[in-house]
Amino acid sequence: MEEIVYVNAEGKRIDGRKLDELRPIKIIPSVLSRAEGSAYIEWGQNKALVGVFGPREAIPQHIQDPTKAIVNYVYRMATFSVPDRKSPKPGRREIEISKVSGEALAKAIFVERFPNTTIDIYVHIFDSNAGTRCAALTAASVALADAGIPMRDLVSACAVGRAAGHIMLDLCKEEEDATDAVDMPLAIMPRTKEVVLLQMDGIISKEEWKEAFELGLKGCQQVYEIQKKALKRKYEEIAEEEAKAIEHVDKQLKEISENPELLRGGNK
Amino acid sequence: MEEIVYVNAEGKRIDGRKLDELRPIKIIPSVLSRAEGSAYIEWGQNKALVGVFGPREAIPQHIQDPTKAIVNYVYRMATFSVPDRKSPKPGRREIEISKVSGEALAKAIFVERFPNTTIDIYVHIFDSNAGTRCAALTAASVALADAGIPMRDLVSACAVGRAAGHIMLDLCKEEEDATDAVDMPLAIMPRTKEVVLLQMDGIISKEEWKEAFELGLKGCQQVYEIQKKALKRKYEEIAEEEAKAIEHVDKQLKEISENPELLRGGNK
Amino acid sequence: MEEIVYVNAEGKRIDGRKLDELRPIKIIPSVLSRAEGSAYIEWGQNKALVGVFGPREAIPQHIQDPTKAIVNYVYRMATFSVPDRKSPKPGRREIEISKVSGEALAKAIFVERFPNTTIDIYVHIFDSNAGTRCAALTAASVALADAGIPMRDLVSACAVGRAAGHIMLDLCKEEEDATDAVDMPLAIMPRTKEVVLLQMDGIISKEEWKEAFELGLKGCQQVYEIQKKALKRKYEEIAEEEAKAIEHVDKQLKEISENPELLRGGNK
Amino acid sequence: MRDDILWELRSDKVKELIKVSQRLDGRGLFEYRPVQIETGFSKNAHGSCRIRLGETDVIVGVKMDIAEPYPDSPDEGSITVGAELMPMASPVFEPGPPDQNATELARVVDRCIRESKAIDFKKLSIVEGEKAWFVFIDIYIANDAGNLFDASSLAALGALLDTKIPKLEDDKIVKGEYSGKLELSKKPLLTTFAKINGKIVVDPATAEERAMDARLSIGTTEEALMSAMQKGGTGSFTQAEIEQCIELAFQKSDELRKFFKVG
Amino acid sequence: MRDDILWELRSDKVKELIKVSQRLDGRGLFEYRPVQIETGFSKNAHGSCRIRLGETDVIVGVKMDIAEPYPDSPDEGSITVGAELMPMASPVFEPGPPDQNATELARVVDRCIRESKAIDFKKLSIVEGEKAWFVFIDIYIANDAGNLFDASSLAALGALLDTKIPKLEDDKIVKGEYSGKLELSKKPLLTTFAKINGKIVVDPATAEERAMDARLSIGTTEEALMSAMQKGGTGSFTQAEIEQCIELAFQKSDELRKFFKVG
Amino acid sequence: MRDDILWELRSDKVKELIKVSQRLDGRGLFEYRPVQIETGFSKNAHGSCRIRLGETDVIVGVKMDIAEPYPDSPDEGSITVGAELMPMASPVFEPGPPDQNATELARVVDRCIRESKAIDFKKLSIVEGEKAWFVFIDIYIANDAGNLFDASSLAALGALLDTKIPKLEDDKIVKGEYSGKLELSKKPLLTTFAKINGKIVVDPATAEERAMDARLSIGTTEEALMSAMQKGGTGSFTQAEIEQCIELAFQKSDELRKFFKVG
Repeated sequence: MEEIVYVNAEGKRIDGRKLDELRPIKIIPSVLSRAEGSAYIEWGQNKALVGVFGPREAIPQHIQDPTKAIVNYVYRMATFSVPDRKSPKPGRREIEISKVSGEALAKAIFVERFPNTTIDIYVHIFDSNAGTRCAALTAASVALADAGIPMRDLVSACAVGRAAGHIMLDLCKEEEDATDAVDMPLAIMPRTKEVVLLQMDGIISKEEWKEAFELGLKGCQQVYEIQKKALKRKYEEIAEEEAKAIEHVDKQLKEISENPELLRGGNK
Repeated sequence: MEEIVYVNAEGKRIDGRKLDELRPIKIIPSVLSRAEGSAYIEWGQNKALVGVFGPREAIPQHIQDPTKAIVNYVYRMATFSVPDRKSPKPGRREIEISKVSGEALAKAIFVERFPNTTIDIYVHIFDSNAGTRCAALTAASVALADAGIPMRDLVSACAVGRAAGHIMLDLCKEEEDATDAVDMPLAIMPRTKEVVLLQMDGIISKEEWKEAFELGLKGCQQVYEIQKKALKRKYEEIAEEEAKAIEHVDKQLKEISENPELLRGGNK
Repeated sequence: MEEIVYVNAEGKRIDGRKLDELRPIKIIPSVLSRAEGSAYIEWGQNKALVGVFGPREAIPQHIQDPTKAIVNYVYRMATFSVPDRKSPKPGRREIEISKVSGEALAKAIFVERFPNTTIDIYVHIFDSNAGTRCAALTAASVALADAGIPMRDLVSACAVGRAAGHIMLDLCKEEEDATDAVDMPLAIMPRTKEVVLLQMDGIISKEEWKEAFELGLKGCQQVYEIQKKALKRKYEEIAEEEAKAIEHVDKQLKEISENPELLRGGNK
Repeated sequence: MRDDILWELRSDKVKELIKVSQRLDGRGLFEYRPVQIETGFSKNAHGSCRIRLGETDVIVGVKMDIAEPYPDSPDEGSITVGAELMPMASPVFEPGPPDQNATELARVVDRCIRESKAIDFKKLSIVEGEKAWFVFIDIYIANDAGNLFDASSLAALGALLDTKIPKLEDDKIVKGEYSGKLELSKKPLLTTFAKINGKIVVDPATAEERAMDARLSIGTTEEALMSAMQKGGTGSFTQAEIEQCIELAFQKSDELRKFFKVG
Repeated sequence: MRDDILWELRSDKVKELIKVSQRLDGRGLFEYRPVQIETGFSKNAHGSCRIRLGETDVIVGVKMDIAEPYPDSPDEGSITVGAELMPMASPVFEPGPPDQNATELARVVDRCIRESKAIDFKKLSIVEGEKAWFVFIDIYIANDAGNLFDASSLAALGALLDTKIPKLEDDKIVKGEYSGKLELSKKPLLTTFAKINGKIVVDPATAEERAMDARLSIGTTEEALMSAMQKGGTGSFTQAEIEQCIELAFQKSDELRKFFKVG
Repeated sequence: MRDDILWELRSDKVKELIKVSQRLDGRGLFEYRPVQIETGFSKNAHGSCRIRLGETDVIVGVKMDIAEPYPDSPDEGSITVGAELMPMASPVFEPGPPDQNATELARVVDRCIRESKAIDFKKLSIVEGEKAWFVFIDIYIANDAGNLFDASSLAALGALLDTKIPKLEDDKIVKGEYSGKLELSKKPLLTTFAKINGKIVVDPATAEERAMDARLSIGTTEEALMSAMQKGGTGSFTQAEIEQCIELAFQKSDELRKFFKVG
């Protein structure tokens, strides 16, 4: 195998990014009409869809929690989303990611307001290149907002790690495969910087860890801005539509006031 | 491989049948004592048993339909019923056949009379040689009648298709394996000729399809006669038994009227 | 393969035992704090843990029996408890043993006193060398007593069989693998000698069977004594602890009676 | 539900009658219900048999297949028995994978045949350590009117006696051609007893199974040897009762064996 | 629940409108909803396509893999179609293995493609009797706004037209390199009709599916041949209705086919 | 149910006490419960260990098996960790396949060992691209009195230190004979913290787990390196808290490591 240059003389990574640079991220809320909230995310090559339902009655009854809503997060990957075809059955990795992601969101949602219910968050990855759990969690948080579920804050996620001795943000697959790779998925509630998701694998010293962690926090803040922009855009669109609707009504009212017979005709 | 003559000079097929001829069919209702209705069918080499239960309360409650009975049709094949040993687990083919067969029968049953219930129809194939879904559906309809479940009409099924350019009724396995084979399972309610099951695979023109379809309708009508005969035979047997019972009572009454002391003795 | 001497000139078996001798058995009740009753058993190389829960409400409701408690016995083997790694999924052997063992205990438990409940007995084998079902059943019976579940009698189990023409008690793996091996797991309620578990495989005459059966009964009686000793030891420990507690209270009472101001101080 | 109450009443009647050594259907205590045997039931099977034992209806099919021998017996094939309590067979059976009852049934039938050594597993070897015949015996219960153990054991024996070994070419199966019959050196059969109110009966029907405390199945061969025993149910047996059952098992199985002509 | 009542009301409205040959969304009876096609949706797939049919949203990915051919066709590869009704797609879908509906969907799409012979299975052979290409076509329903059959069939066709065959070296896949495109000799597509109150409409939306008595899907090719038919639902069709649907299927599928440029 | 209320009360007490930096069982905030280690628990295992951490009882067994290496690492073996929360271990565990909690437990123990590189996967290779050792590490929870992560990690390490490699002859395992010990170059261990009412404690017992907001497990080696981290629970941690946990993890794991003599 020929040697890979993870960071070149100009400080650029394999895909041309700087060490503290995220891959391009695109988030679109409200993409699925049957779900109560939804979002689509592209994060580098990663592509995911999220659909949210609830709070709705938890069934069967014996799983209900009388003190709060259950956050049911289901992370799954399409068979063709990885280099080798994945079995359609959920694997152990998918089960673990579902658990820790659900726990991360549960901190942000006002679950105590919806006893005996379940909030179902279904996530599907359609293309992948490292960092899917962070992309999914980021999109899920936007989908929850889209569903109008009350939250303390958004949850913003991104991975940070090490390749070839360099601490870097948002590793791509080739970087994750470096022999000394460390991968640390991280998610926070950006307003308070509370850490709601933290996993790490790879061998690392305390000092390097701290460097990585702090870079990760910065990454999450950038993700937060992108999430807010996506939601804002959506609200503006809604506002625009509403404005148009109001304009339309105004116009009709004006017509009526100018031609009162129209109204009378309608009343007959 | 040597060439197969699908239709010979005399217009006879591999197994000696004419193009519009069904294989021999034998139906026996009421063969299982624990089921509420049942039937056994032999259709060529195909052998199937059907057991019917219900209408009975649908469990668990949340599957109940307050407007009608659920028709639950379960088609399964024995491991040894096919040339290679089949896995005991139900395959996708069995699941699909169960769905379309249940839908076909639901049209014939007065399901709206039995809200919140399930009508369970269990079908098992013990030997097979093409056409098992039609044999099973035909037998299931007789088993439903045997269970006394009110129906608009029987459902009569048979397959029709093409092999080696010939449109023919009720294909056997070798005919189904012809390179140009078309197979079209069909089921109707014979009194109205309404089509309640229709599937087709193979590549066919509109004109050939029409020819096949009309031959299929004729086949279903023949199947209908066989079903009615089987049920009639059963009712005659029951009637015969009843007649015997009446005769026995008459005889006893006569004895009593001739020997009134018998009655007095019994009253003491 | 070199020939194995199953019984040597001095009448000793492969592992030095006599024909009617059990392997060493050690039973410790009350080993698991979260279970309502428990026991640990070592029987030769066999090692098993048993945890008991109940009587507790049977869930879902439709499995409840209004006339008695359901005895739910779950026998399982650890993946590493056998020479080749066992699949973590329960096999057919484990399912069958669970059934017959649960039926054996159901006879001993006063199940009719606990309608609509389930008594769950979970058994796990961590090391094995023939005879695990008997070891497990023996330990389960002690765990039930530990849980305070009322029983007609303990259930005492041991296997008996034949190897190389000799009827012998409590076969080890090598003996079970003899070409003429017969294995007969047996469990009784020792006070009445009622047989509550009996299985047998291997080919045997009536006469040899009788010899084996009677030897088995003797083995079960020995197991009974070991079970009783284990429970007695436990009750003595409890009694000892209670004695200490009483002594402590007595001491305190004495102090109080000698220094009444202590009590008044407490009342203020 | 109504069905359930009916069986409850019948079961009470069974317990009444047994006190005066009578059975609900008028049989003697040690009398089997009528047996009907139909071999060659399925042409796609390599051997098959349908048995009616009274109203109990069981279909068994055999498929021979080639697989790698187990590492600890490289020169042997084997048998595999499966059983399915089909939902048509009783209002209480449900679709799905085999439950405890089906598993027990399959395993007891398996042991009765396997341990009798009626089939010489060494004769099933094709290439040592590589290929051997495995005999898949699948039991389908179509109607459960009681005593599935004996009915299944009869049908399994019938199917095995009907079994043809597929022809091999280059150690591969030639479909539809056969090289001979599967050899059975003896006819192992189960005989099942129910203990009802302290009395022993053979071949229990449904109402009797509901009334019984315990069940005992004994596998025997024509050489007066036993190959399997299985106690079932939540009741118990005394030594004397078991010894009585053993005596009867030899007698009754010899009677049943006559249904199968000498192989 | 509220969702359910809304759909109930919409479905009632559908039945009302159809009496005067009108549809809830103003479409003509034989008019499809707008179609949006995005091929190459997933780079990890060997071929992929996302289809929006109105609000119905379906993603199909194809993976080519090497496996041993079936014994009865040693010189052929094959296709395998799977479908998942993802729980995000509808409030009523639940996570878990494919149910009856997903199984039917996958199998009908499979037959439409397979029987059209658009893919020559013999060309998928690599080494006779040893290795052949198997084409895994996996359908994911992301939003169910009705007519999953046609949306899935469109997405499957789009994904197949996008499919590249991985490069082989010593009969093993070289990751990330391709030796060419998968050949498709024709463009099989399903056209699905709903019968509502005795009237036929094409491309039923959700409210129409709730209102319909029966469904008929017809697989066609550009050569005016049919490759598959599937009736669904608890209603029935008359011969005349079926013949009408066949005529329309040829017309409508030709329109849909124009979305895909000549391969 | 009664059990549930008791734990509820204990959990309330835990939250009370922690305000004054006290624990229910009198331990210091950063004090482990007593550890008992029994290696060689199962002779049929290639390595095994039973750990009692307070009343928490965990048994781990190791089996070495030969399999084909993964295509992307043809000269390496690997490890596989499984975990079962046995129903005897707690009134709330149910029989069945591993749930989310068991899956997380197994995967975190796996990463702690794997990423530490304590086992050199290349040394597990037997024939490149064909055969390598796979180390199956199976965790059984017999009694759950809290902190399953650390107890499982201790038991897994104990079992691995006890593991013998089966002898090979012609690349096949010779049963019951061994060619040496499995090499472990370091002793990776998890240290788990609970955050209760804003305070951090180590080695949480059951009542503390019920009272905690969040959990943090840190895998460390004796070289003051971390190999794994996992946050659990629906609460959160601040950076300062995490840094405190890291410091403590190095200290506490060094103490625990002393239970295992130098390999």
